[in-house]
Order: sequence, then C-alpha cells, then structure tokens
Amino acid sequence: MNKVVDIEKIKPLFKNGMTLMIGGFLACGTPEKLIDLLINLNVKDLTIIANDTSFPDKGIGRLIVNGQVKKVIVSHIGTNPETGRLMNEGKLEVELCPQGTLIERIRAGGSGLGGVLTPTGVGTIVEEGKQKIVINGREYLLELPLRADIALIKGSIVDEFGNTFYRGTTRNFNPIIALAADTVIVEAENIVKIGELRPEDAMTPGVLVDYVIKGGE
Amino acid sequence: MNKVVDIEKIKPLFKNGMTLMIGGFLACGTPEKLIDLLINLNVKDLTIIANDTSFPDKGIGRLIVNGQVKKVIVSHIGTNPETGRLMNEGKLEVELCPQGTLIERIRAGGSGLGGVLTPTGVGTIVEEGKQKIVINGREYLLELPLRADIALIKGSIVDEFGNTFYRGTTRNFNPIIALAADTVIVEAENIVKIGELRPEDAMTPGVLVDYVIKGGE
Amino acid sequence: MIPNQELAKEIIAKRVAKELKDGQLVNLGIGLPTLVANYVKEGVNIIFQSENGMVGMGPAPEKGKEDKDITNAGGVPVTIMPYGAFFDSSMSFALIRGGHVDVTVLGALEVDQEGNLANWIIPGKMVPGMGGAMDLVVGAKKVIVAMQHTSKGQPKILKKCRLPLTAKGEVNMIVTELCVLEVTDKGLVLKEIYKDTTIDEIKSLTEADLIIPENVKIMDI
Amino acid sequence: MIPNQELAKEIIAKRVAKELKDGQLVNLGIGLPTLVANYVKEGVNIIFQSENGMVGMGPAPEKGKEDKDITNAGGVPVTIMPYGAFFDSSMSFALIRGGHVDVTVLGALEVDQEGNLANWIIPGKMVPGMGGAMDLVVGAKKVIVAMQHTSKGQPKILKKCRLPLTAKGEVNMIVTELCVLEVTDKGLVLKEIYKDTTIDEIKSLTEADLIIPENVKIMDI
Repeated sequence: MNKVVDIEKIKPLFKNGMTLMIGGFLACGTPEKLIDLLINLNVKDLTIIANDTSFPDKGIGRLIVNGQVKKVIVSHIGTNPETGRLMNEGKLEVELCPQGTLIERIRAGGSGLGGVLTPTGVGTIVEEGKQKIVINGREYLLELPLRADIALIKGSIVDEFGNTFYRGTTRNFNPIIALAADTVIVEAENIVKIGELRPEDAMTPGVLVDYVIKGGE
Repeated sequence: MNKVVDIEKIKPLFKNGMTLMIGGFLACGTPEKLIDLLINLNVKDLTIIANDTSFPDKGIGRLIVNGQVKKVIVSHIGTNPETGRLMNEGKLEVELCPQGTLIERIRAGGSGLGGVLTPTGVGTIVEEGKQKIVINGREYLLELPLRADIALIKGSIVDEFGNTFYRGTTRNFNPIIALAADTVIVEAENIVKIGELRPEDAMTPGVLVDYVIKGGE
Repeated sequence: MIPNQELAKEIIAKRVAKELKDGQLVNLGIGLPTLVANYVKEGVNIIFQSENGMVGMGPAPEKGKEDKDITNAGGVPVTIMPYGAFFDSSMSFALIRGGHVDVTVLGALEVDQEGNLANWIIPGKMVPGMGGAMDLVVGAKKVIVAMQHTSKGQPKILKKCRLPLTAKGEVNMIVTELCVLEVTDKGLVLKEIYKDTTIDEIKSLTEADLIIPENVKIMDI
Repeated sequence: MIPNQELAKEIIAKRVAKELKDGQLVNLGIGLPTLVANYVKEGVNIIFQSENGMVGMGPAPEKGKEDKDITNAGGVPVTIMPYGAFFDSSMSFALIRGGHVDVTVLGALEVDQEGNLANWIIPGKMVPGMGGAMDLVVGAKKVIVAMQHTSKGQPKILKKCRLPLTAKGEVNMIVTELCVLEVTDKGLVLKEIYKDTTIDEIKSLTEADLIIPENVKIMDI
C-alpha cells in the first residue's frame, strides 16, 4: 500500500508529446520538484493543461521558458511574458478557456461526464465552434471534457497510500486534475504514515494516486 | 456574523407546497430536529429532493408516513414501504433518478450550469423525454438542474458563521444541496465559535448558510 | 442444482472473490455481493468503496462499537480502514462514473446474452429505485453479476431481458452457483462449471444461448 | 477631468465601497478594484472571495509573516479571516457561476451602453487571457465596472464595444472618477457626478449615449 518512491523511479513515465495536467494557481500549489524533473529530462512538445503559465521563473513558467511546451490550455497567460512572445512567434499554441469552464471540463473528464452546459462565454469569441443549447430560454455553451496522460499534484500532507491534504489556497486545481489523468503523481511537502491523516482530510483519496514523491518544504 | 438562532425563529420560513432538499443517506446525516419541526408545523404538499426516503421511523421517512409529501425526487425508495404504498395509491408522486445523476443535477442547479451530459441511464427508461447528445461517438443524456426553496442540512461541527464540517459518511448530499437552495439551514450537532474550525475544514463555507440551529447529539 | 441456498451463496461469493486483484477499488452491492468481502485471500488488498461516500470501507464494527456517522450504502454501521477517505456524493460518483472503480459486483433480477442487466424494478410490483446501480454498471471498469442461477426454478439468464434495464450491454461476467459466464461480442461463453453440475443441467436452467468452448474448467473455489 | 491619477483611483474606490452592503460576498478584480477594500466603512462586514479558492480573504500580511500557502488570485500572499474557508477551484466557480457572489468589481478596457464589457484581450497586442473574469461577470448578482473614465483622453464608455467581449449585457453599474452610471434596458443613466466636473464634460468624454434624469446627484464619497 506504500506508494512513496524515489524520483528516479518515475523518470520513465515521461515522454515527448505527452499531455500533462499540473496543479497550482500562479505557482501556489505547483509541484516544483516535479517541474525540476521535467526540465532535467528535457521532455519536449508537451501539452499542458493548467490554470495559468505562472511567472517565468516559477512552476509551469519554467517549462515555457525552457521551450518544452507545444500547447497550453489555460485561463491566463498575462503573468508570463514569455508565453505571449512564443505565441506571437507561432512557437506555442495557446488555447484560452474561462477558469470556471476549464475546471468543469477537467472535472467532466475525470468523472465520466460527456460535457457540461455553461452560460460563461455566450456572446463572446469563446463560443466559436461550440454547440449552443437553450435551456429554459437561456443560452448555454456545451463544453467538452479534458483528460491528460499524467497529472502532477502538490500536496501539503500526504500519507504513504497517497491520501492528500491541501493547505490554504494550494488546493485550487489539484484535487480535480487528480481525477482526470491516467497516472497521478503527488509531490508531498510532508509525508506521513498511513492512518495519520483523518479520513475527512483526504481531499484527494489515495485510491486516485499512483506515486508519491518527497518534495521540498 | 452570528447565524445561530432559536428554532422558533425559522418557523415562518416553511410554507405548504415548498420544495425542500434534505441531506442524508438512509438517515445518516439527516437533520432530525428539523424533521421534527416540519412534523410539528405540519406543512403539507412538500416536494422533497433527497437521496432516498429513508426508513418509516427515521428522517425523511417520517414526513412520508405523516402524509406531508406530494412528490419526491430520489434515487431509492426501497427501504420505506410506505413510500411505495402511497405511490401505488396515487397519493405520492415519485421521480426516480440515478444517484450520480441526481447529485449532478443538484450541483448544476447550485453552480449555474444549464445541465450535464451523463452516460448513465442510456438505453433504459431513464432516458424517456430527455435529449440525447452524441459526443465522440458515445450517447449521453442531457440532465437538467434542480433547485429548492430551502435546504436542510446536518453538520457535525458548525461555527457561528455557518462553516460546516461533516464527520464520516454524514457528508453525502449535504454540501451539494447547500449550493442549490434559496435558503440554507444547518442543524449543528456541535456549535463552535468563529475561528475554532480550520478554514480547510469548512466543507460548506459559512457564506452559503443562512441559519444555524442546535440539534441533538 | 444446488438446493442449499447458503451453499449456493457461498460458492458465488467465493468465486467472485477470486476475480478481485490486489490493489483494486471495488464496490459490492447490497445482499449477496456483500459476502464477497469475506472470501478475499489474505495478502490480497482490496479497497472497498461505498457509494454513500467512502473508500477503504472496513468490516462491521464490534457490537457496541458502532459509530452512527460511519455507515454503508445500506445504512448499516461499518468501519473505515486507516488508508480510507470520506467524501461527498458528487465525489463518490465522480469516482464511479469516471472509471476509477475497477470492479462492481451486483445482484440481478435478469441478465441477458447481450450483457444487459435488470435489477431495479418490477413494474407494478417492486419499485425500490436504482440507487447508485445505474452509475456503477455504466462507470465501473468491470461489471460482475453475482446471483443464483434461477429464481423459483425459472431462468434469470435470458436471451433478452424483459424487465426495464439498469444498463445496456455493460455486464462483463456472470457468476452463479453453477457456472461462470463471460459476456463477449458473440454472446455468453461458458468458462467454468461447478463440480456438482453438468453442462446439460446448466443449459436446461438457462434461457440464453451459451457458447460452449472445448475446455470448460471446473470452478476452482 | 481629474488629472491626478491617484486621486481618480481613490474617488472610484471610495464610491464603489459605498455600494457594498453588510454581509455581502464580494469579489474584487486585480488592480484598481482591489483598492475598494480599503474604503469599506467600519461596521460593514464584507466577505471577500478570491477565485483561486477562498472566502473571507483578509488584508495583506505583515512583512515577514507571509504564508506561501495563502495567496490571492494575483499570486500575492494574503491572510484569511477567522470566518473564512478554503476550497478547490470547482467549488470556487460553483460559488461564482451559481450566483452566490453578490457583487463583482472589475476593471475594463471598454464598456458600452448595452452593458457589454471588454477587459481581457487586445488582439495582436495584449492577450492576458480571461482568467475568472468571464465567469464572474456572468455569475455575480451585481457587476460593477470600476475604471478611469478615459484612457489617454479617449472614451472607454462606448456605444458598442470594439474589442472582443468578456460578457454580453451583464454590467449593472459603471463607476469612474467623474460619474456613476446605471445600465438599464433603455441605456446608460447618469446617476451621480463628481463635484469637480459637469454633465457637459462627462458627455464630451463619453462616446455612449447618456440618459440624463432631472436630478443628477453629486457623488457622495
């Protein structure tokens, strides 16, 4: 039941061209040690699904600056000028998605829903190419699920089985992306023994987690 | 900021013909003191949205037995023979909904979604009258949102502002129905002062709660 | 036939238990499927889900040690293992419908050779409701029907279900006290039979067409 | 005109603060809207939401007391009030899109007389992305645009937005350093003007048609 592994063990999981979901909101709640690993491995042509592209020197931002990313699906790129520059040069594809829609699409992908209807984006360019459905006289956009090959998660307290507690605002996208990827890796700030976390505190149930690695504090 | 009130205070909120959502799963996590109140007030023609109709002598089951309910939208009535009897006699309308679909419909109602697409129920009588949408070659049912006038919730530890922690399996429908009603009343097993609950433990944020009443233990 | 009901149930539960692999997340339906938990081999760690909001469900508590806040989907007090987690119903069904549950084991009123299942309603007679069954059957990676082969002598394994369906074409395996059937694109394949029955007896108690391979094994329980 | 930028921002923030009522759940956008929190009157309890996952957001921490795990939607360390709660992004946007946020205050690049708002992209020039703005504008019960009246002397309150929209017809109120406008079915109604400006000046700095009622009040801040 112990999923704690040395970071060497998970190296073979990463391949060029993969789709990754990465937790965090402007780097708060982003697994920096796993980002280090990706930079080390120098895997290329990644598609990254996350809230934002962070800052150039933090979290996902570092992967952008290092030229490892082919496409991002995010709600915001304004804090990382490098994302905008690469986009304008045609070197990075950027799909912008309203934040509430993005998290619902990930949740749908992780929970077997075929899509959700949201009023967000109606009457804007976000609706381009999407099916519109009228419910009780109001227009909604049909937004489709997102999934990834691997989800990279940052947990504050994680037990050896993978049960994960998130402190403060580090939670953000983390528990939702844990549902929507084929493989789930948690970077733990603190690792505790099985039984030391209350079952109510397992915001991500360990059953969703494949690997736990020890991160920095 | 103190929402704790005497149960007398909330009596005027209840009217005949209202739609109520009530937390609990076979009475685990059901606010029994609020059920007592409804029986006392003898409000009639209620529509109740909940997981089940419990047992005849517990929770929602008591409202059924007491003849106060016009319609239920639930996933299961098998544990309360009185529900089946009243249904067969044409005295109670029963809308059965798969459990996962029911909770998604409530979540949609509480979170501004126009509907969700689920594969559950395709090819069964559950699909009758519903729009079918094909996504990537798979059929889904478009399920529509549910809302209520009042949600009745049972919390294990509740602070005076209404932040609510649910112990064990009492959580079930409670945090979701707290999103989907115009008025939210929490019956607290234990009431604590503001600041005594960790912000991470507020599974229902107090901002969603209108009234807190002291329940039994 | 196995006239002894208790023995029949034990055979079914034992055989289903052998299908469960170390580390799998499993949901057992109420009734007969619940017995499966008693026969999981030492050393095989199965994580049980209860759709009311828990993974890592443990055995029944000792008498007098029941916790009113920890119940299973039947409303009965249970325990939670140290690696378990509690959550709300929307998370519970995200796990179920999202394909995170490896195996679901359910009873059936009827099951047919196309993998259709009926287990939630007998119109005009018994209307318990589907509860979480429809989501479980659609969402779980593997769906095992665990039931006695017949009901009052009448076949329950049919060419085509007559009762309203729980789900269409989602059943993967049927385990009865007489045999193990695999649902394939071509129909029901007889994989194993119980030591005290014969292929002919099974055929006589089954309405569905059966594909009988050359080597049908004796059920190993 | 109020050439002093700092004064202009202060006027706007003070006036918006007066719109907030005791007990309301409010989301303040990054930049100018953030200043509103500084001017809420003593005794008026406003609960601030931060869309990255918190209600009950408190003021900036003292220097040296920053907690890396408690940040706002700008990624900057903040604090949480004792009545606050943390949650994930799906819950955060359930609150936002579900109508649980009473007021959202946002800046704008352009706003028009139909209540349309543009604040997330200048094609080919600035593409920050919409972040949570589209959901906030669609979901909040009341949408207040808080912005300086003009940009480099050019009107930002237009007959029709030219930039890609953030949302269609969702703005309820516009507060600038010169005036308060209410968005109605008939168009923009001039409700209040700042003491050092005139209706004519406002008209000259506004492209949109303005409905001028008989009694336009002086902005009380």
